[in-house]
Amino acid sequence: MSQTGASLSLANVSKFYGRVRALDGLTFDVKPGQFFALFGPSSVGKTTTLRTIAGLVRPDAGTVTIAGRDVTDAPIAGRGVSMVFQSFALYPHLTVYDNFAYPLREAKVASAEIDRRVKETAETLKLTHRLERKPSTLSGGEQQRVALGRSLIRRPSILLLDEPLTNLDAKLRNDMRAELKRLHRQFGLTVIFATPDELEALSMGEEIAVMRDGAVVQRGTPDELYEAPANLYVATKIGSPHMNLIDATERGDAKSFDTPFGIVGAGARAMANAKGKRILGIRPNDIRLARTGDTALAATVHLIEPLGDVTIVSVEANGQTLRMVLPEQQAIGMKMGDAAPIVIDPAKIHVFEAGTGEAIR
Amino acid sequence: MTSVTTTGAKSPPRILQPRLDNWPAAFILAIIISILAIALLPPKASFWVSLAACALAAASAVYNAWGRYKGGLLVAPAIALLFVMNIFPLLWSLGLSFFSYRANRMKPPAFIGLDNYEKILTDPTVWDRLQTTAIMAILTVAVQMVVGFLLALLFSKQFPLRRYLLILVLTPMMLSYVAIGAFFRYYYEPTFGLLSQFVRMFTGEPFILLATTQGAMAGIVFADAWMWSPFVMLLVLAGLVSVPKYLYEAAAIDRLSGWRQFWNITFPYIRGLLMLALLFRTIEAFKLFDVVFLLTEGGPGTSTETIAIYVYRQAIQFNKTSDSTAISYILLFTVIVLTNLYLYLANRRAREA
Amino acid sequence: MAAGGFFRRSHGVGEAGWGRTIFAAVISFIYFFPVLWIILTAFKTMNDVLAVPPKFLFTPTLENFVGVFSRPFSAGADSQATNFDLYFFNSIFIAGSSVFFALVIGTLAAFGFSRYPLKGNDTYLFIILTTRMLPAIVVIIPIILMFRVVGLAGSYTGIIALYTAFNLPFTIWMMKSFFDELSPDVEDAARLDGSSDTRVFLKICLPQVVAGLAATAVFGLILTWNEYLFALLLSGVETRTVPVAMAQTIGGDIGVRWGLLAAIETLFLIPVILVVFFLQNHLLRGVTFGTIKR
Amino acid sequence: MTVKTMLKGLATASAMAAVMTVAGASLAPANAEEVVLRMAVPDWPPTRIMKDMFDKNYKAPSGKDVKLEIDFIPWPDYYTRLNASLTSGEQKYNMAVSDSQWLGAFIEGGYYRKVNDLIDADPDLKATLADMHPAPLQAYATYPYKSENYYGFPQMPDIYINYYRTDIFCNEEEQANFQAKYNQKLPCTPEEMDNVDWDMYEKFGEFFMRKKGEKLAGQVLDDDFYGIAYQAGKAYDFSTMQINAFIWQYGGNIWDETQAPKGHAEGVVNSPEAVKALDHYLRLTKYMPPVVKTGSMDIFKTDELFREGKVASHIEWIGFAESTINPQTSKVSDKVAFALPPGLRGEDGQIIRWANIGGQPFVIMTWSTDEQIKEITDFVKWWLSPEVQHQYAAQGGQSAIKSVYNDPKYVTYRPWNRTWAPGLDWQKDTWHIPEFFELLVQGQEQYDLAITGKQDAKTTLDNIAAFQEKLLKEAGHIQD
Repeated sequence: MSQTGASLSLANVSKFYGRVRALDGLTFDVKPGQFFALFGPSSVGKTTTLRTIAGLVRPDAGTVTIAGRDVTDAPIAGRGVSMVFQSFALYPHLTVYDNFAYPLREAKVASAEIDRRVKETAETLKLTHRLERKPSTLSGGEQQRVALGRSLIRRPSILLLDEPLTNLDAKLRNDMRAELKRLHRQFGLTVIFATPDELEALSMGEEIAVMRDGAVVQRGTPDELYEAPANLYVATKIGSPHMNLIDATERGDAKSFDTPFGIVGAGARAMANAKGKRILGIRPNDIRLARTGDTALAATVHLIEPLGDVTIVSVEANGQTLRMVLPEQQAIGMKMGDAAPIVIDPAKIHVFEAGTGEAIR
Repeated sequence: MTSVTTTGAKSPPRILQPRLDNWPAAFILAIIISILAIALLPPKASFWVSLAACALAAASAVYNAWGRYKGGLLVAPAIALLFVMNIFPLLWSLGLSFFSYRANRMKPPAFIGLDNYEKILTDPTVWDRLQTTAIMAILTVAVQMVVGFLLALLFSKQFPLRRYLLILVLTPMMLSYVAIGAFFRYYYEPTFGLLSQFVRMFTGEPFILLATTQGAMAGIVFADAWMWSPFVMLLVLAGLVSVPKYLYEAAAIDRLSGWRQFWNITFPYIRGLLMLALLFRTIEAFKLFDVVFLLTEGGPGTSTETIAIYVYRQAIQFNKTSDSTAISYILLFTVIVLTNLYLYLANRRAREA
Repeated sequence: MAAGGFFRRSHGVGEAGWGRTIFAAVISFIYFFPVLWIILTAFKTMNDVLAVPPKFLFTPTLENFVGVFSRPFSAGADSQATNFDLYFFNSIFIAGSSVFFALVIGTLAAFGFSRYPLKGNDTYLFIILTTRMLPAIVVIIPIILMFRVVGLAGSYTGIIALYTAFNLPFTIWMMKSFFDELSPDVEDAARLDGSSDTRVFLKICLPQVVAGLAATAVFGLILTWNEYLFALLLSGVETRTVPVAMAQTIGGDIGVRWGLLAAIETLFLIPVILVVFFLQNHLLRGVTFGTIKR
Repeated sequence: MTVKTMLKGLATASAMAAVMTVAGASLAPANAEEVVLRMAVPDWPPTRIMKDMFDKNYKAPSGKDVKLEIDFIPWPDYYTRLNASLTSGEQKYNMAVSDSQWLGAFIEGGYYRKVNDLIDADPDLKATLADMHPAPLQAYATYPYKSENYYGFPQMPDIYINYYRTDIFCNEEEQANFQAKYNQKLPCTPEEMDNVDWDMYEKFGEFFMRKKGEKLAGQVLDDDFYGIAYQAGKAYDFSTMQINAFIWQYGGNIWDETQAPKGHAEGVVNSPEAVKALDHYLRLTKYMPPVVKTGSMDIFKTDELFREGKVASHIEWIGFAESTINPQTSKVSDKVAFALPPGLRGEDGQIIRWANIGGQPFVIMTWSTDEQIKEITDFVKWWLSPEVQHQYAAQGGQSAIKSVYNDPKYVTYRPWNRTWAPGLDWQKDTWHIPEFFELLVQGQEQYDLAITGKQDAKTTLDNIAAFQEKLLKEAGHIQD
C-alpha cells in the first residue's frame, strides 16, 4: 500500500461569497510528499482553501495546479484529492465497511478487490472489529480513523485534513497526532491540513502557511516562522507565551531604540532609515533578570504567575509591560512592586514598522 | 454559487422591461388578461385564455430561475402542480369574486366590482358564523390543549406496554369523519345512546345533550377534542422528552417542589411547542366542517353553524358561486394572518432550539 | 433519527413501573372506548346494536362484514354485490398513488429548496404552506369549476392530481426540514468519493431521510385516506372512495345501518393502524409539519 | 416490515393499478349495437328493485343491447353529489331519479331536458301519462309547477302513511284503559285507524307515553316508551314536509309558485292559519321520543325508533314500509299495520288530509344523444307499462297509474296499498323554483329553532316569510 504524493500549487486564487471575500489572491505551493499546515484563526479561509483544492469550490480567479496539471475548472473526480472533514462527514446510514467501500464502488472497483482493500485499511487503522457498526455507535477517535480510512482507501495523491483534531479530546489528540504522522510516513502522500492551533501546526507541519483574510502572510518551516516572523500578525500568532510588543523610536544612531524601559540596543541589525516609530518584539524567553554588572533596564514587578518549573513574571515601566519566563528559583521571593532590572539580548529583538507591522531585518 | 455583483444601472425600473424573465410583469399581465377574459369571453374560452396567461407567467418565473439556479429544475414540477391545482384556481376564483355568477346557470358572469365583498362584510349572518366558529375553535382548542397535555404527562415516562397503549390513544386521529360524526350522534342519542343511558342510571331521565345550543356546542367540542387531543399530546411529548435529565437531577439536589420544578424546568421546554400546537389546532379548528355537519347540521337553528358550513351551503347547495368565492377570500386572508403567526412562532422555536 | 427513539427509549423524565402501566391502561382504555364500541358494533346483529341497556356481552356475528361486500337490497331478494371491493381498491389506489406522487415530486422540490435556495425562497414556501391551510371548501369551488372545463371530474387522474397537490405542501415542508438537517459535508465527501450530483441525492441524501419519507407517507395517508369533501364532490362513479360510500349506510331504506357502518370503519381503520404502528416512531415529525427539529 | 419494502410494495401496487386501469379501459368493447344508459339514483329499495327488474326482464324494442348502468348514491349525499356532477360538467349521467323540488334548479341550469316533444311524438306514452293521477304527474314533471311543460316521468311515487303497532292498539287492557280515560274507542283495525285526526293522534301520544318499569300491553317495559313520532329533523326537508301538511290542512299555504309573480310570501306564509298549524305541529312533538328535541328526528330516526319498538305509531313515507315488515331489520315485523295518515277534522266532520308528496321522477339530461333518448323513452314506456308497474308494486313499489292502482289486485300486494288510492288525492308539492334549496334550508333552520324550543310558531313563520319575500323579490318571482 504505497502511494506517492503530488505537488500542488495555488496561484492568485480568489473567491467571493456575495460581497464577502473568502480568498484574496491566495498563493502557495506544496512539494510532493510534504506534510503541510495551513494555520490561522477561524474564518481566514482555511476551509475554503481546502475545498478549492478538492474542487468543491470553483475559484473566481487564479489557478490551481496539481502535479503540474491545471485543474482549476476540472471536475472533482480525477484530481486524486481526498479530504477528511472537520465533522468527519461519515455516511451515517452505512456501516463502517460500506463507508470504506463507498469510494471504491463509485469507482467501479471489482468487489473482491474492494473487500481486500477494505479489510487491509481496517487492519491498518485497527478497525477490523468495528466493520459492521454504524458510525454513530463509534467513539470520536474511531470515527476519525474511519474518516481517514475512507479518504486513504482510494489512494489519493493529496490528502486534505480540515482541523482533524479539534473534535477530539486532549488525550486522543496526542494519539492521533502521532497516528497521522505515522500514516504520512507510511504512505508518503502529500498532506495538507488546516488548523487554528499553533501547537498543532508547529508540531506537525513540515512547512506552515500562516493565513490572514484569505491570503498567505508567511510560509516557512516552524523554525523560520518562530525565528523570523515576517510581520506582527505572524509574530503574535506563533510562540507561547506570546511575544512582547513595546513601542519604540529609533534613536538615529543606527544601533539603538528609545523604549519606555530605556535605551535598547539594536544589535547587528542594519538600520537604514533613521528616526521613526517602531514596534519591538521580544519573546519572553529572551529577557532575563540583570546580574550585577549588566547594563540593565529599569522595571518593577507587576504580576507573578508561577507555572511550576518556570514562572512568568510581568515587569512594568512607564505604562508598558513585558512578560518574561524565569526559572522557578529565580522568582522565589519576588513581590509585586519590587524593582526588577532586566536585560534584553539585542540579537533576539524583532523590529517591526509601526504603521504596517512589517518586519525590518 | 456564483458571485453576485450589483450593477448600478437602474433605469427603466426592472418591472417595466419587456423581457421573458421579468416575472413580476408577467404576473400582472396575466392577471389583467384573465380579468378581461372573464369579463368579455364565454366561461369556456375565458378559462383557456386565463390558463394560457397564467402558464406564461409561470414559464416566466421558471425561466427567470432557470439560468441561475439548479434548484429550479427540482422545484419546477411541484410548483407547476401546485400552480395548476391550487394557485391558478384560487386566482381564477379571485377574479370570479368580482362577478355575479352561479355555477348551475347558463348565464355568463356579470361584472359587479366589489358588490360581493360589500354584501358579505355587511351581512350579519357571516359575522354570526365567524363568531360561532371562533367560539367553537377557542373551546375545542382549549380542551385539546389541556387533555393533550395531561395525556403527554401520562406517557412521558417509560413503562411497560407503553408502545401499545399509545396506539390506543392515537387511534381517534385515524378515524374517518363520517364514522365519528355518525357514531357520536349515536352516543349522544337520548334513547339508544351510551351517554344518555349512562346519565339515566343516576337521574332516571333520558339525557338530551344536543337539545340546547350549549349542549350541541359541548357535544361538538367533545368529539373534536377527543379526536385531536392525541395530536397535542404528540407535540407536548416531543417537548417533554427534550428536557435534559440533568436539570431534574439538579432540581432534586436543590429540593425544588414539584410545581416549581415543572414551572422552572419543564415548562420552558414545552412552551414553544404548546404555542405551536395552539396555533396549528386553531388553524385546523377554523376549518371545522365534517364533524359539525354530521353531528348537528349546524343546529339547533344555526347556533353551531361554522363558517365552513356556511360557505358549503352557499357554494355547493345554493350554487351562489361568486358570493362564496368572496367569502373564501376573506377566509384566505384570515388564514394567511394565522399562518404567518404560526411560522413566526415556529421559526422562533427553531432559533431557541 | 432525531425524533426517532423517543417512543422506545427512556428520555429525560425517567422510568416508571407497572403502577404507571395500570393507570395508563385505564386512561387509554377510557380514551379508546368510543373506538372500541365501534369495533364491537361491527360484530353485533342489528337487534343487539340498539339494545337498551347497551350490550357488552353478545354473540358475535360476521354478517356485517359479509354485508359490506354483498347484501340483499330488500327482504327476500338475492344478495347483490355492493361494489365495496371497488371502493376499497379506489381508496388504496387513490390514497397510495397520490401519497407516492406527492412524495416523489415533493422530495425533489424539498431538496431543491434546501440545497439550491431560490431568491424569495421563503415566499415560495409560504405560499405553498398557505394553500394547505385553507379550508377544503374554499379550494374546492374553483377546482370544481376548473374540472368541469377540463373534463377531469370523476376521473382517477383528476382526484389523484388533486390529492397529490393537497399532500404536496406538507411533504415539501417536512422533507425540507429533513434535508436541512443533513450535514452538507457528507454530500461533499461523497462528491470527493466520485459521486455525481444525482448519485449523491440517491445514494447519500435519500437513504438518510428514509425516516422522514416514512413519517410523511403516514401522515399523508391518514389525511388522504379519510378525506371526505373532495371525494364526495369530485370522485365519480368508478372512482368513489370508501368515506363517500360509507355515507350510504347512514340513510337509505332503514336509516343508519350501524353494524354495517361499524364494519366498514373497522376494515377501513386496520390498514392505517398497521402503518402507524410500524412507523409510529416517526409520526411525531409528521404531525408537526417538520417544523419541530427534535 | 421495513420502510423500503413498504415503499416498494406501494410502487408495485400503483404500477399494477395503472396497468389494470389501462387494460380495463381497452378491454371494454365498442359494440356498435350496445347503448349504455347511465343513471344516478338514490340508493334504496325502489331503485334497487327497478334495476333488478331491468336486468332480468328488459328487452329493448329496438333490438339493441341496452345497458343500464346505475350509480346508487346514498340518500344523505344524493343532492350534493348530483349537483356537483351536473355543475361540474362531467356529463356522466344520461338520466337521473330526481327529487321533484330540484326540477327548477336543474332545468334553469340547462341540465334536465324538456320531454313534451317525446310525449307528443308517442301516442302510447301520451296515453300512459293521461292515465296517471294528476297530483304526482304535476309534482314530478312540471316546471313551472302545474304548467304544461313536462320534464320528467314518475319513477316511484310516495306518500305518507301511518305505521302502527297492532299488539298495542288492539290490546284489550289498553283498549279498556283508553276508553276509560278518554271515553273514546282506541282504534285497532286499519279502517278505524283511517278515521284518526290530530286530536286523537295527540291522545295516542299522551296515552302511550310510559316510563321504564310501567306496563304496556300487559308487559313490563325495560325502557321508556312513546306513543307517536313524525319527522322533525333539521337536515334536508325532514320537518318542512310534515309541517306543510299541517299548514295546508289548516287552510294556510306556503308561498305558492303557481301564483307568481303576484303571490306574496309575507302574509301568506305567516298567516294566522299557518301559525295555528305550526303550533299544532309543535304541540304534538312533546309526546315524541326525546330525540325530537335535538333536531335530529328525521325520517330515518322515526323509522329506527319504530322498528326498534320504541313508539306505538309513526308517520312515514311508504318507501320505508318494506323494511318494517322484514324480521331481519325490524323487531315489530309481525305486529305492524298501516293506515291513512291523520288529518285535521273539518267542520263537516270529514278529515282534511293535505300532505306533501314524496317520490321521484325520472329526468333526462340535455346532453344525451338522440339514440340514447330513443332508448330512454323506450325504457320509460316499459317501466310505466301496466304489466311492469304491477310487477313493481308486487315487490313493494308504487304506481301512479290509475288503471294499475285501481286494479283490485293492487291492494293485495302489500298491506299498506289500501291507503294508496285515497291518499293520492290529497297530495301537493312544494316549490319547483331554482331557489328552492335556499328557501328549504332557511325554513329548516327556523323550524329547528321552533322544534328545539328556541322560538314560538309566530316568530318562526314571520322570519320565514320575511326571508322568502326578500329572496323571491330579488329572484324576480314576486313582482308588484
